[in-house]
Amino acid sequence: MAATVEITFREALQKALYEEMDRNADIFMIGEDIGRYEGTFKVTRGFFPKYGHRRVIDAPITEAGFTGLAIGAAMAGLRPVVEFMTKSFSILALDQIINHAAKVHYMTNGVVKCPIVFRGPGGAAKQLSAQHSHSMEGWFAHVPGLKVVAPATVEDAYGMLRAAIRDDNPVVFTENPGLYTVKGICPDDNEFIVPFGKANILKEGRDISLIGYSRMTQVNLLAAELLAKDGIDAEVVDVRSLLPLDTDTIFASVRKTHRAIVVYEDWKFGGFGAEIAAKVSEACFDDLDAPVGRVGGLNVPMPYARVLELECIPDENDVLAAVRKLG
Amino acid sequence: MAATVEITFREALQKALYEEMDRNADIFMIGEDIGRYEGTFKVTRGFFPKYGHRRVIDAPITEAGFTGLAIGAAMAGLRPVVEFMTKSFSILALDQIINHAAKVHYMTNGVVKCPIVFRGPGGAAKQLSAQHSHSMEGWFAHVPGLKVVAPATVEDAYGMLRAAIRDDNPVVFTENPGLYTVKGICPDDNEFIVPFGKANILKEGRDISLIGYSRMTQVNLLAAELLAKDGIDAEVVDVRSLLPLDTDTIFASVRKTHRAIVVYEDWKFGGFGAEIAAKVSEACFDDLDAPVGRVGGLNVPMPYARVLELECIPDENDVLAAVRKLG
Amino acid sequence: QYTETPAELEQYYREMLFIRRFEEKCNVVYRQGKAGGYMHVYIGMEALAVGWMNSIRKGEDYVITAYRDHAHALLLGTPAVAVMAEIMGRKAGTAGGKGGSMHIYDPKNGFYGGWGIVGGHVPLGAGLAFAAKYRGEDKVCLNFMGDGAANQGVVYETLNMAGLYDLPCIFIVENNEFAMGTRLEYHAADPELWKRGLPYNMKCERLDGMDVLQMKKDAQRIVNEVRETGKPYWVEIMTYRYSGHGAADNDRQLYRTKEEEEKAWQRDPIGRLEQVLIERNILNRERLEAIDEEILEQVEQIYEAADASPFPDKNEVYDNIYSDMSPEEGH
Amino acid sequence: QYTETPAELEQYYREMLFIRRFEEKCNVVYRQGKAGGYMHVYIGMEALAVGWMNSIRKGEDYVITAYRDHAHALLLGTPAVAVMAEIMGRKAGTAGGKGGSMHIYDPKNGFYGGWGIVGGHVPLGAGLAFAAKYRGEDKVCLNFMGDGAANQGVVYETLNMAGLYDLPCIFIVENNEFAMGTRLEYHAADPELWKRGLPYNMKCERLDGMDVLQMKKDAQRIVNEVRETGKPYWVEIMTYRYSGHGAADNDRQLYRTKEEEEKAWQRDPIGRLEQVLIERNILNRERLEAIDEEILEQVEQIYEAADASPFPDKNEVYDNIYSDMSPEEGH
Ligand SMILES: Cc1ncc(C[n+]2csc(CCOP(=O)(O)OP(=O)(O)O)c2C)c(N)n1
Ligand SMILES: Cc1ncc(C[n+]2csc(CCOP(=O)(O)OP(=O)(O)O)c2C)c(N)n1
Ligand SMILES: [Mg+2]
Ligand SMILES: [Mg+2]
Repeated sequence: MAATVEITFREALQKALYEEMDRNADIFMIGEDIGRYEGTFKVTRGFFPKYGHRRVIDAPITEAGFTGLAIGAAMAGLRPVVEFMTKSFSILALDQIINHAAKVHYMTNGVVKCPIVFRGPGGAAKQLSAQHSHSMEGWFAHVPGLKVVAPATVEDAYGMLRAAIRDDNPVVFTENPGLYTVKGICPDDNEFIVPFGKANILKEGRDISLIGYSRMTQVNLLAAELLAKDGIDAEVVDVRSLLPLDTDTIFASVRKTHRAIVVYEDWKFGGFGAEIAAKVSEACFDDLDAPVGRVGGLNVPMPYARVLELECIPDENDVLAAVRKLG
Repeated sequence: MAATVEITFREALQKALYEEMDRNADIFMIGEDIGRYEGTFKVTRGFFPKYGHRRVIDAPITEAGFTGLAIGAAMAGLRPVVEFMTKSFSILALDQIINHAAKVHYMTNGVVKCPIVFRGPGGAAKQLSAQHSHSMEGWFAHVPGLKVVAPATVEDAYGMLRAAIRDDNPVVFTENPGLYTVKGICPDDNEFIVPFGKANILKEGRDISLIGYSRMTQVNLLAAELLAKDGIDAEVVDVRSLLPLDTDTIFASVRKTHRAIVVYEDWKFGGFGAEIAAKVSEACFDDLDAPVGRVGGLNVPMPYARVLELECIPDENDVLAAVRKLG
Repeated sequence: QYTETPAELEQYYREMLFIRRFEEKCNVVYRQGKAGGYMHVYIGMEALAVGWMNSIRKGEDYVITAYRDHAHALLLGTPAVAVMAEIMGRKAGTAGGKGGSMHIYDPKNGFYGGWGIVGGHVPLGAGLAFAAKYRGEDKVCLNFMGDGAANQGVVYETLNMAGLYDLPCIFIVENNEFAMGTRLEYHAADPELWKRGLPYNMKCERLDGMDVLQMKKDAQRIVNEVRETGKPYWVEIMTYRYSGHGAADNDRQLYRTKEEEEKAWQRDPIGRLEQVLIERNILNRERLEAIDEEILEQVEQIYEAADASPFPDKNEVYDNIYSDMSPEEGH
Repeated sequence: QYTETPAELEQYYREMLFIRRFEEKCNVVYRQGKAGGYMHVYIGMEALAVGWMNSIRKGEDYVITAYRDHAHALLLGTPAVAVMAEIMGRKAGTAGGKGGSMHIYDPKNGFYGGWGIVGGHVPLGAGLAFAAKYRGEDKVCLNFMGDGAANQGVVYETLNMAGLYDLPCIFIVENNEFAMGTRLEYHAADPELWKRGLPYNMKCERLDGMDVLQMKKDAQRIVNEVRETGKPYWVEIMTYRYSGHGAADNDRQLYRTKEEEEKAWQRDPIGRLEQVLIERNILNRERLEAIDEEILEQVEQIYEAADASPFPDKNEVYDNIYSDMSPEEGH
């Protein structure tokens, strides 16, 4: 039984990054303001002093350019960890990520590997308005050649970031800004890995499956507590890994509870929750006592005013409302 | 009863473009090789000689740049029609389309309008490989502020392109390259419009609803013919407009047939078909005699070899197989 | 022997000081939690915007910039209460509270924002200039960007088109020596950004943005030339950002020293103009202080008015996504 | 008194002629329907690739280009049968038929493709150079792009980083005067593309790409310097594309005249070298014709071998999307 530490989600990311950079000299970080400025969300605090500008690289504001540079370096065998100041800015680098990183292994029929991690805060922070609040993971999960993960807990942040860095394929790693300060127990084990493609039952329950990922899993845990008060025993399924997706665990949960709600922060219409809902509806057709519900973000460009912003982001009450709607 | 002409899908687009450019001097076209070279798919043949370089603009290979320029012109009240040589290249302009065109109306609380059309071939042509074969409509349909349409017939190409050009909002207009040479009857009426947000029943049927858009609707029509031979009476629902989406027509069809299959060319996993399937599964829960099936493109970067490429693109046999699977 | 009238000098002074006091108030408002998200002030850079906005036909010519946009809007005539209200997320704001500090817009005064994606608005500005040319109008577009933004590739795609199509667009790099926490030397291969327009068949210059009188002269000269020729122009303007990158940036020591900041303060454009006003016997210290009092009072009233205005109603969240429809509603 | 040995001259001749004949065969194969999609030949530009590939350490240095990539691969030592097989979509192709003409790769010979998004590979090339520097190796990267590609913004993002980080990367613009159907003058604000690297702290030159001997001299000089200094270099090379943009382009008359093409043929790099070979009494007409016969025969055999190789099996469609897993299968 390995030792553990109680740290924040942010510290778990830093712990994994430090341990991996110490372990493998081929790993370097690149991103905007990650070095001298320590990163806007301070995930890279302390790395520049320790590893210097050779391995912790302040990039000009050129998302496509520095992403492409990192991909080229990965093709040559290095292991870059790219930080997007926010995942919203990865939109400017999508051609590099989708047409180059995700496809080079296939286009070379397996000759060239592209071991690279694209990390950074994804989703709404607080009043950052329409251009800075995107959830990108659904788009990325649509692209063959990428792996896409979105941890919700400190332990997974630690174990999945390590898995991402050691993966020989491009991995999009999503950190919801609302999770950085979440505290939790983390194994103190520099070989601890949470493999991709395994969903995690964070709370067992009999009556309904609340299926989500990233911060929405925390929302689901909250909702489950509230539901318990009404005597509803909800099971919380943390998807964690969108691509590959662990349908076995998700289906098994629904076959047990006969009810499911998929919760995601992204715009509801055409979001990744639709894929999960469609799959569950199809695979669990005979097991469902009610239609699969979905709770997603409003289909609205994120507004600035807090009162409007809060309208857009799903919370535990929206989950409760959806549960009641199922009857 | 207005006169009609029998023309190809491509000619229908040209007809709408000519008539609208003649009608409104604020309309101009911009894109790569659309002028002197007449466009790679020749949709803009004849326009440069007629309207000159003022209204038919050959753009440098700078998708983000010329898209942004067109958006700025639209903000100033002009009505640009942007051609992407293939929609795959719109990936380089996504920041402009999503963060600027789609959001400016909301970010200005309605003060600034952005009347612009983004058109061009979307989906696989023939052996263009992994970087040139994207179906982008699912991604665009996820973005509030955009309208997204994908006609399947000559008449709709004509009526929906006109509707797109006259719309005061950004519209993504998808032309599957496989449709350009399809012939059909087209109203000869320069006020003919097919409004967005209305799905179209192209063939009535009692036994199952085949729901698709763009070229896959043609595939569904073929599949319906083959199914008829087996005594299965399929209804073909042409979605046409992804955003706004006409759920009334789709649900009504499924409530009648009690069976549904959603067909789309895009990568199956996380594609727009998932949204339709999730909606139908939820709204028609009590009406469905079988789970909603989905037929999509393989989750594979498009390979070059024809034998492999054909594997990836759904055809009528894949639809038949899915129908049989439903039982 | 001076080219400016006393009235002009006093106007520039009032404009710069008003922006300064207005934004100092913004910082207070932010610290009080009455504004949120990202808010970026122009403190130290006032002479730049004042020089340029006084060189165009306000309300006719096009102006566009990034998120550091309060000064541009205020100088173009956007009601200050509406700007403050937007920063505070109120219904009375320029965008009804939907945009916030980074997204101020006022098209009828020629101001097209107010954009958050670094570099992303630059092609839009070229498009505004394109529209002017398309319509045969003799408008120009002032297309402002930062030194960090000048690294975004779309800027060079835009310069090539501006040179290729002859667009009456003035690209203005507000070089305040920093891109957030990254110093110019660490983000630009060659810090002489004025050179970057040279390969695209346009005139290029580097100018001083800390002397409002010189700035105004240069700006007027360039605006007149571009209006005349209809050709683009690339300008790098040397200035300095006294504050942190944004109101949320409390880490200035990570990228510069107190000494550097103090030295920069000696170039303060407002102090510099005060010297001129006194030397030319146009305004003495008492008058200057009286004007400051007056402006501070004015800013207080603006704040009060903005603060008195209501927040948007929840149900407005769906308004104006489209001009003619609403999206699918609900969670 | 000549700097090249007769053997070298014959080698350059054979290399250029081989590429020419190989690609003429590609065109035939395409017309026969045995190749599909987009295929772009290098006919007219051979001297350029021959000059550069003979100036690097093959197999050690990095080379990357766009879709017009046959010549680069062949010169680096990629088996010609594998290249032809890839063009024909066969299992024996460099990518097992998954890439096609536009996506030839051969990393063990230093060739990193073979890319279809215009301009998209340019930052990758900088990344290859970055890896060399990171590891302390003295490799250089030849980063080829077209004149049209030189308008993509990501190129300037890359130049800035190359200048900022001191990357041993040579950016080579193959200026063949056309971007598909758009003439240089219609896509570049200033046709002197050699200037475009100037603002990024690197040396820039314009060179002649139709004289293989001069090309080789210039290439060797620049490669040596970059290997020495570890700094980037921007080079524009004047050449001409005799064929249509791609095998599917049958509309040359839309963008240029027969006369222009005939005039350009007078600069044919192969004909030019033939003159030299004859003048220097190295090879006479008979020998030249014999060599051509030999190469034509060789190309036929390459084609036969490629054509004899099987197509991929359907079930290979899922292979090598990931190094360690398969995607969800089926329609
Ligand atoms: C595409 C993009 N990347 C990164 C950011 C985050 N960001 C906002 S402002 C800024 C610095 C910009 O510096 P500069 O262009 O010099 O303008 P200044 O803030 O100095 O006025 C950065 C990196 C962003 N908003 N957009
Ligand atoms: C991003 C992108 N836009 C457009 C295209 C279509 N396209 C392919 S080649 C080409 C012309 C490129 O010309 P140039 O860079 O001069 O290279 P050349 O073909 O002359 O070698 C275009 C427009 C593309 N493949 N990628
Ligand atoms: Mg700056
Ligand atoms: Mg070219």
